[in-house]
Amino acid sequence: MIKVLFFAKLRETLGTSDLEIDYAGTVADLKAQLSMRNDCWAEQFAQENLLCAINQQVAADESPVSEGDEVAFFPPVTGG
Amino acid sequence: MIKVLFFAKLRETLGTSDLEIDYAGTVADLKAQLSMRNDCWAEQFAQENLLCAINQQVAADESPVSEGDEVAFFPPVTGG
Amino acid sequence: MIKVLVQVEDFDAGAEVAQLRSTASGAIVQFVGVMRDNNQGDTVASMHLEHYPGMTESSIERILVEASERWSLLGCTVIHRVGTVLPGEQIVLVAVSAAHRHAAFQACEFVMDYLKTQAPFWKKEQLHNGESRWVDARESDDRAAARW
Amino acid sequence: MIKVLVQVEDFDAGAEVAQLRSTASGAIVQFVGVMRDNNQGDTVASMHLEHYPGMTESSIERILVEASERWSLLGCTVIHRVGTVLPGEQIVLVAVSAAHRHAAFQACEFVMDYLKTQAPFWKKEQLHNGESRWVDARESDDRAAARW
Repeated sequence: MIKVLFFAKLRETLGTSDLEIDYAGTVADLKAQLSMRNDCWAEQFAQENLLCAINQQVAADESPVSEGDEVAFFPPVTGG
Repeated sequence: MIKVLFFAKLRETLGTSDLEIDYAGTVADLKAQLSMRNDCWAEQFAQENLLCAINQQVAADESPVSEGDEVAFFPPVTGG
Repeated sequence: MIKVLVQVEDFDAGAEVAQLRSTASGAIVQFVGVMRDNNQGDTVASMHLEHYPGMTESSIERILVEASERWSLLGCTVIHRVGTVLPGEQIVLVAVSAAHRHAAFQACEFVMDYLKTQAPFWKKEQLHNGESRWVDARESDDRAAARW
Repeated sequence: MIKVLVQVEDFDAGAEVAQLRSTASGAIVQFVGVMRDNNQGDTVASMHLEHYPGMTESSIERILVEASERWSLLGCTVIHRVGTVLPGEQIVLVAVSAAHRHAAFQACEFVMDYLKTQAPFWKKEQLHNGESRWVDARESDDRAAARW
């Protein structure tokens, strides 16, 4: 199982803050899998500026996701 | 009469914080006149980095000094 | 000496500067970000700040370690609020102490630029007219961070 | 909104930032200069700051007017102490508020660089060994001011 978290506008649009799924593979393939849920998810995960972190470290599309990982997706940050 | 003020190390070395004299002319000539007092004054007013203000505005060697002016001499500043 | 706080409560900017003061410090530069009552021409009633607990703190710590490696710093404090913030209230504080002032100025601005572009915080504005909207990331912030 | 104080008393840096805060300000950058206990390898017991009453205040005001012309500022406060200052105590405060942070950082550093080279203040150090000496102007400060 991996934990997937969603933040900010992405969380609101998906109506989901987190989920647990069985997954192993790259971030890109995880996004492809999540996109298959419905059109809304597909649209969200097609966004070019969507950011990803694995275990709270910034990750890229080709980064590998392994059992037990915490994967987070979120829009560009706007703090400060 | 003009008022002449001395600050910081210059004031300490001359042993004088201010004096009143009859004077009209340039700053350079005022320095020459003050230098004639004794060797100590001559040495102090020969310093290239000595600064001058007339009526609290920065002045140069060629600036004119007139009746009633407040002329100040001081070393480079070290505040902040 | 690095200090990072992410908190709902307001903070005392003066107390943070006092804490960084020491006989060796010489220079303390502090930035305080204050919530403006206007954005993109609209009156903003309040703002909600969301963050990623854990990652937010560790990413700020990483920024501070990087700043400490680039400049000779004696201390660095970051406090960032989350939750609801009202116009005129403080949002963020970055305070840096160093022996010399230029290092303190540079490091403080560097940390702010990176906070704006790297730390996982998101702002949602509640407008005066009842609408609410997520604040978009600004290109000017990316350019500012890219300078370093 | 320009405020200049030359005073013997210490000051409350936090209160000055609070005073500059407004719903329009967005960014407040504050510099606090703290007396170091060491200079040129010697332990300093205390420092005496002399100034030129009248000219000091007007020259600082001129610096702040110039900063306001170069950057879009909402407020600027300078407090500089004179008389005796002890290691670890605050010497000078420069606080600038602006709508945007880069202007506030730039203006604050500009004012500090000019304070160091233009405002008539002179420091005399009392060393731990009983000697005292006037602090020499530093070339690095002239170079810093020349950047602007």
